[in-house]
Amino acid sequence: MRYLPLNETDRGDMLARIGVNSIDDLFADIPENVRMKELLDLPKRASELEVERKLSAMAAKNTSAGSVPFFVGAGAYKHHVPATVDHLIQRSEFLTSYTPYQPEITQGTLQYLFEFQTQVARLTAMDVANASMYDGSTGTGEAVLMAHRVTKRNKAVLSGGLHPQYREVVEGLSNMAGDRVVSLPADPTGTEDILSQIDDETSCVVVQSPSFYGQMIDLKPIAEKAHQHKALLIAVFTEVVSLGLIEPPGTQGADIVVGEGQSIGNGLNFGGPYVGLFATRQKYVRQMPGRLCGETVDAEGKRGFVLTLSTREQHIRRDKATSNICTNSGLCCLAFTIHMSLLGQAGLTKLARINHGNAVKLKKLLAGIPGVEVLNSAYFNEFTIALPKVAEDVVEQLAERGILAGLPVSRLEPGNKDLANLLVVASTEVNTDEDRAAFADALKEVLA
Amino acid sequence: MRYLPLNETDRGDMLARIGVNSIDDLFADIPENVRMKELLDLPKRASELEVERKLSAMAAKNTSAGSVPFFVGAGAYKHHVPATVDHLIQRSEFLTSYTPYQPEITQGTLQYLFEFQTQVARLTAMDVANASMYDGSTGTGEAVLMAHRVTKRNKAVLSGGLHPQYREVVEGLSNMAGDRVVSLPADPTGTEDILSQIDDETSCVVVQSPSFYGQMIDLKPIAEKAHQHKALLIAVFTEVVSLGLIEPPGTQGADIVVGEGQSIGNGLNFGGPYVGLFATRQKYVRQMPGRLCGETVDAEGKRGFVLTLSTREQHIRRDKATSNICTNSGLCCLAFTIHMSLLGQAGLTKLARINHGNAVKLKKLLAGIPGVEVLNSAYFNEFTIALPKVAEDVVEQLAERGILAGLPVSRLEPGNKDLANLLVVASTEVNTDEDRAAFADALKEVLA
Amino acid sequence: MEEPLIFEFGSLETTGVDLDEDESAEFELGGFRRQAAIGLPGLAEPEAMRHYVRLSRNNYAIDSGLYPLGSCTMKHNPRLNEKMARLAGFGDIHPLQPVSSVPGALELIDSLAHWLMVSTNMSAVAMSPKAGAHGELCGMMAIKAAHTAAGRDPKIVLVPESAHGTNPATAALLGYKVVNIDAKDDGTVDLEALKSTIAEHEGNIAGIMLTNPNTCGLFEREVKQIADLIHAADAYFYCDGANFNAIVGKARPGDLGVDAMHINLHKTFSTPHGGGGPGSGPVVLSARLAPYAPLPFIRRTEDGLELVETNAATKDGEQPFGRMTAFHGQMGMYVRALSYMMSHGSDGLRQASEDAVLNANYVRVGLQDLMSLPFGERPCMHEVLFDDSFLKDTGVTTLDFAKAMIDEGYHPMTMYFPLVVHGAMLIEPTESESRAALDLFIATMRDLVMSAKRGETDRFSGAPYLAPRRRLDETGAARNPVLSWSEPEPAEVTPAAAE
Amino acid sequence: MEEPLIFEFGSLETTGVDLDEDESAEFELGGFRRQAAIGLPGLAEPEAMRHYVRLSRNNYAIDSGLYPLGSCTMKHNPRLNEKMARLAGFGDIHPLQPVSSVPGALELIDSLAHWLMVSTNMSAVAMSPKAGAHGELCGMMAIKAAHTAAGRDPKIVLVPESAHGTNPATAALLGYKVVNIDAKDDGTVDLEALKSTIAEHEGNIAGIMLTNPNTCGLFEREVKQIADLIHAADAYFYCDGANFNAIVGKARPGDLGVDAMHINLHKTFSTPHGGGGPGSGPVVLSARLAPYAPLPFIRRTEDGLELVETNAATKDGEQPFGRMTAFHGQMGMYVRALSYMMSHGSDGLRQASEDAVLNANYVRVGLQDLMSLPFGERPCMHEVLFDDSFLKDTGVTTLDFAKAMIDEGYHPMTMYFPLVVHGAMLIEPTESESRAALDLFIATMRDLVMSAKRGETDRFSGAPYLAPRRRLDETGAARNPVLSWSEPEPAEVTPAAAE
Repeated sequence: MRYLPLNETDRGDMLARIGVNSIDDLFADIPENVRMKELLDLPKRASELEVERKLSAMAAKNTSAGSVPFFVGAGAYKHHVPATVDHLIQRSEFLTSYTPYQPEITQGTLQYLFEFQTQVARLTAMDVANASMYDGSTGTGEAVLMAHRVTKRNKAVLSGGLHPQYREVVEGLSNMAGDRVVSLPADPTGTEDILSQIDDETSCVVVQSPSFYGQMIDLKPIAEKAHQHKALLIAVFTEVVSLGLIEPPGTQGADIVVGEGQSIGNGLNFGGPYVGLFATRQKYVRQMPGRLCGETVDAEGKRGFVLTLSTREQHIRRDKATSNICTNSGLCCLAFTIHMSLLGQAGLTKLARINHGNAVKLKKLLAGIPGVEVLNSAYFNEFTIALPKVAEDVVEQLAERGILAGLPVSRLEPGNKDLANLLVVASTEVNTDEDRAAFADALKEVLA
Repeated sequence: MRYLPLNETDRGDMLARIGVNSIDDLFADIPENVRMKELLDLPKRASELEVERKLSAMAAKNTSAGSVPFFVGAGAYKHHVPATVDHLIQRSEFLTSYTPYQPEITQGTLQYLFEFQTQVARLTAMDVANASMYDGSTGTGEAVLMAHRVTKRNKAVLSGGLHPQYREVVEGLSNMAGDRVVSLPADPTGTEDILSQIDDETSCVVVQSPSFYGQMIDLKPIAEKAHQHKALLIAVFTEVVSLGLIEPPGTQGADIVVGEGQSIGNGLNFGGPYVGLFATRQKYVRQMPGRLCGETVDAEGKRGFVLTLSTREQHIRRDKATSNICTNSGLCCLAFTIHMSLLGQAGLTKLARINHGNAVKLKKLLAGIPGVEVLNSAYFNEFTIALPKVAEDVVEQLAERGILAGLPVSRLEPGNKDLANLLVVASTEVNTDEDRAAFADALKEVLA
Repeated sequence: MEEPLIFEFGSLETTGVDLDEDESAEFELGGFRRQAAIGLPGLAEPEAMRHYVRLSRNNYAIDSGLYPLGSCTMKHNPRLNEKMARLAGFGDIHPLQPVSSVPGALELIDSLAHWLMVSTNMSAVAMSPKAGAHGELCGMMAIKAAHTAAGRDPKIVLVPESAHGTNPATAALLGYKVVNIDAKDDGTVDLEALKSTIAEHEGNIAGIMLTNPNTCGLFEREVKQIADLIHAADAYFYCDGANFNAIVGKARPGDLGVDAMHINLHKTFSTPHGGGGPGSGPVVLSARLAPYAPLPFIRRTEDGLELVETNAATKDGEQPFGRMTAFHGQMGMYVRALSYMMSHGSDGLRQASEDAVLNANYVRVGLQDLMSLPFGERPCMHEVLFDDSFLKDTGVTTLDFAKAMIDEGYHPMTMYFPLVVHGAMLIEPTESESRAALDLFIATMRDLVMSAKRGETDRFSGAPYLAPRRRLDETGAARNPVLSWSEPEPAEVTPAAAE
Repeated sequence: MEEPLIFEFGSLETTGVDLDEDESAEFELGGFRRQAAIGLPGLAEPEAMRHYVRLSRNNYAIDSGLYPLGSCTMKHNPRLNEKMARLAGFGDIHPLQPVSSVPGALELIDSLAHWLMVSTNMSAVAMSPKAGAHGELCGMMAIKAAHTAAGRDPKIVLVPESAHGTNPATAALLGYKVVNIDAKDDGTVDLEALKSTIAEHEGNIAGIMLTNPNTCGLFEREVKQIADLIHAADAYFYCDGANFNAIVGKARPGDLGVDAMHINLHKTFSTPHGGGGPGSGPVVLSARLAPYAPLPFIRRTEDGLELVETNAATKDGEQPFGRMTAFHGQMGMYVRALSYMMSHGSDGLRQASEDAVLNANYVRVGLQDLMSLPFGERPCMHEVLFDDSFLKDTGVTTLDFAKAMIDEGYHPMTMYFPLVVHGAMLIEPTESESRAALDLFIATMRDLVMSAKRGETDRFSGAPYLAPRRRLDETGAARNPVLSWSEPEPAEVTPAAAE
């Protein structure tokens, strides 16, 4: 087998050196009645050529985003990632290294984590960021738990603009942990009254902006009300590119900012692996979940980096840890950091402008189609339209015409008639005028 | 522009530091009347996204070998290359390094070249191999020039089984250099009388085995006759995988062995870059063209490698050099060396057996089609068939049916009626039973 | 040359990404446009390339040397898997594009699920957990959901002291009280102690979290009895699958009484560790827990595969406890793991486990006369645990010893874990190492031990000498955390210099 | 750790490639089956990965540092180009599959040809040469063919002493006698000397081979006059295009009277050097030479692009002199080069040349007070040439100085070339370097010069100290060449040991 360096001679010699007769002598601790004598009921080894053939055939059954006019967003976004990024993250020294517990020989990883933390803190206008969570949704769950620790309360208020699957993650965790969650109804237009839900039992308010539906939300009044009640504002985003153009949550009063970083450096990958961004105020740093990389010096006084404040973490603190997270999204952080280093603020701002500009163009085009209503006034690169038909059917018909047109809200929020005709549509720098025209033409056709 | 680190501020400051007013002051040596004031009449800079779109669209117009049943060989072969090979050759330290003129900091390149030379020498059963030529065809041209230097004669005899384009390369160079070439007529079956062409004026006989038509050639009598006349035998191959299964030229008496190494580690690439393999006897080493890597020691006595015998080369010897070659096929050597290291003789032998076995299966299938005649008795992984129709037309019709069926000999040897119906067909490990059946069925249809 | 931070040499004006902007575009941001600068420098592409290539060269990696981190399973990462994960049909599909446009994605996930279930003999698998610890959380949530469904609310989870920190952390996260269970002198669970602990907390035990093979590198011989005791107490057996790589094709957790076990695809099935992730931690479940598997899941029907994403789409007997994450989990890792499993096949997977165990025992016998085995000279599984008694009176600590390995070209083994032995050193060579590589490693380790015993303490206390950095001040880092870069204060100007 | 050769640790039984063999296959080899073993060891995939990763780490590379090799043009290699070259539609097409199945390939080659012709203002381009020297050969063969067609047979080619070694080697290969032409004190061709040489060999001159900008980093101001003199002598002007990168978008060879010029795609257009290739050397041709362009070529017609591969397919006015290579040349490099050119565009290409020249002059002024410029403080083009007079009486040679640069983290500059100045040091930073990188380089060079002048000879004579190897014995290597590995002789057994 191509991955196994030992040959039969090696194996025989090594068993002799160990002083046993057969390999099964080394497995003698496994009770005889459950020790397998036969192979698993699975295919035998396959050549690289064969594996490649089979998996390529499977992959070929899927319609890739890059092969069609593509407008699906809702938490994951099709962006163009420079070839340099993928080249660099495949460097053996990055790809096949472990978590940097031995800092003397992992300064490569540690330094990029320090760069990553700084980038995230600046993007969000917060003091400190950690070295990543699994993704935006699990990060949101962790943020709520952190708010409970900070406030010593256990009631979270979730905006109706929060991504429904993020909401489900928070609810699931809270239900299991015995915490309370108040989830507001779906709010496509950003007009819910969340302020009235905040009281002295509230540990945190969780608000997404731009919302799941694309609507920009004014966080300042919410932060103000929350702080009056000594509750925290957790600001969530799913499209990190938006931070290149819109006011960051940090300057709007957020206490914890959490979001999805996939758009920068990372592909769609059918939903994972992604990279959760997590930032907060300096004063809360010891309540943060996840890894932190800090600056220090070595025995010769040279600057170096280490994982730090690990007394918060499970491998030291065990059942008193701030989170059970261990492995996070190291390599996705690296992709993020490299792509962001290439962009810089000049590039990011421009990228964000292009994204927004493309969304504005698309909105105008779609708004001109009879029966289509755009629900959002202020938005970044996605918005919600109300269709005169069930959105899920329309999307299927568009898919048959070779256009992947967006997310029918009902896929995530089934059974709510008010939402059945809503479609969340995203537009990024990859969309061309031709893509938009094809979408509009096909939609007209389907609605006609 | 994303590849240029200087910004306008830098440029201004640097011009000031240099003490000139404008960039054009640095170009003042270019006469004013030819110095360009305007941009070239070419498109302006393009984003990575844009370039990727345009080139992908161009690429998509071509039918890739991996996407259809594929049987074209004739000097370039579709093999499966392990993913590890492409990963490793893209290591920055290999990809973006220069020719190893500074051995202290290029031992990586030098050591793999030493491994490459050893692999090639062992495959061909020769004493020494160089660090590569551009490809098999130019290597053959260089081999003939080397034979002229060794024998101090200038007449080369080329077998009719030599790849027609290799023949053209040798003829072109010889014509220009004032040397003589005797090229025998096309010889699909390996039955030409080449022995009678060898005389005391002959510097070398150039014989390909397996021949362009796939036929195995017995080199021993040719070597014997050549040596009687103090001429050299240059043995050529285009499919290096054959050396895993057949008697190597070295044990058959060849004096120079030259061939194409593309099959191992390198893709089809529409004909280039490839890697020319070149080996000879120890006694001729100082007449060899191209780079040589040799073992030595450093100032502390540690083993190391250097480019050596460079007094043969143009950068030292100038107009007395053995060749004008400078840049060769470094990275393609690396791909070859890695793939060959993975295979080892165990893997190479098996790969060769599979190639041959697939060719035998294909031959049987095609031989069973009415009107099809197989011309070769002994062959490795390709052979020639005579069709009842013009081969070029048949190939086009098969291409329309989604099968790339081989090379019509007339494409390279136009105007020869005897060859018009001949098709050279290759089969490698990538061909499946389904591929072969599809080919045979389609051919039956086309010939019906 | 020291490599600066991007903030120290990048420029706010520079960008390494060219973008085509339509300058006539309009804005509909509703007054939310960012006012202040972001403060992120950009790099031209050549600068970025060189910066990150140089950084990488300060890292140790499996691809550059033996990486004997016990419990972490640093094995070869085939590049075929990387290539497969990058096929557009896997890497460039959106988690929420129409299900009808991704049949191959469902097929891939279902295929991997099948391989996981067959190799563990379990009834279901929750695919979505994002890493091992997330899998633990998922498994324990399924257990909690099962208790709730049965109208029970037990408060205690049993965890042996040798467990990974994630085990107690996970239990605590769900509000459970963690009760320790003792080990025998041989490093495995003390069945009598377990019995009395269960008796003590009768009716209040939710489950046990046990790693098997355990973190001492030993297979729990009495695992079946443990499972029976737990089940008899109306509790569930959660198995930490971090060490599953030792027994693939040799034993199936489903045959051992396990109710839930996460599988670290980045350990057992070789998806790259990537400097700390991404991982992937699918959880296999017994028939009793299968109904509670979280959303989303794929249902096999006569008409093919159906993706179930919401409660509204569930059928009788499907009672998902909730959702672990947005979308479908770590698709990119699934592709890599399936590619790895298909490549090995049933025979190769078994062989890999055997070779891993063989290599660990080869290291054990190569070192056991000089180093100290806390549990005697019995065979180990895929990793071998030493304690620091062989360093007694040498003045060399486990940490010193580990750092000295760096100067010999090796990554240290896992240190001070598990907590059950003093100065633990846990070595896992994996099946990826050749015999020659092991011989060299053993010889180097023997040389280090002899050196320590000869009292050459400088070689250890100051180590590493040859790494990109000497030992780093971790205490200082934690006392005064500097977690992001800030513009240095302008240097104070002394009056003399100012003149 | 020292990395052994594959022959020293690989095994003849091992293979790192799994293959599915149908054991029932038959043989039709006609008695030519190989009898003896090949003697090639195999490596399991993890072994191969580690071996070549470790080897790579002994290499210097542009991606890891400034690489100031004059005349070699070590600039950034964008990875976009690597990605494009690997598209199946380019990387996985066969040179002899039906032309109808590769219209995109013809389009790509034709597009690149267009970019090359427009940027040089030349009439045709021979695409197939495989590298720069091969392009020289092609260009000189076209010149020879033109002479032959005109019934002439001149025997002499003029080459200045500053030329690359490939120039005289190429001329000699075609049977020409190489006659030197002198340079003036300012490093450029002496027009008067040229006139008298032409007069001396009247009627017998085939052409001149001139590098412009020349290898002293200077633009030949009188290039047009040189061209006129050569043309007046019924001869052709071959321009070595190795330094074309200095003037793209600033001057066009076609406007300078050039008849043929190769373009090193691996220099000017940034295809990676790859440790010594593959390169690619298309040759642009003037209208006078265009008819003799070798096979194959692409003909533009009203119906689209036609591939001409044989003499039989030529039309009137097409008189190809032959063929340089099998197939179509370096397609993989064409894709990379076109990707590079499209990325830059007409504005970016011009800017790149300007930045290359700016960077070289910035280095020049940063060092000219300490090092010695053989031709005075005039502006240079893309590279700056120093001689060793600044090292006089220091006991430090050019070689020593260069090797000391290695210890400072830099690749040495080109040394002892061109031959026209004593102890030449030719520095080409390229446009890929940032100002900060140049400042650091200049500071380091200044420090080295001061150190040499202070007489710190040990720092130089023993250098490099910090590289993977100290200075290597090249004389020994050449005296007794060991060009391939062989099994070491068994160590001699002394009688005592044998007992």
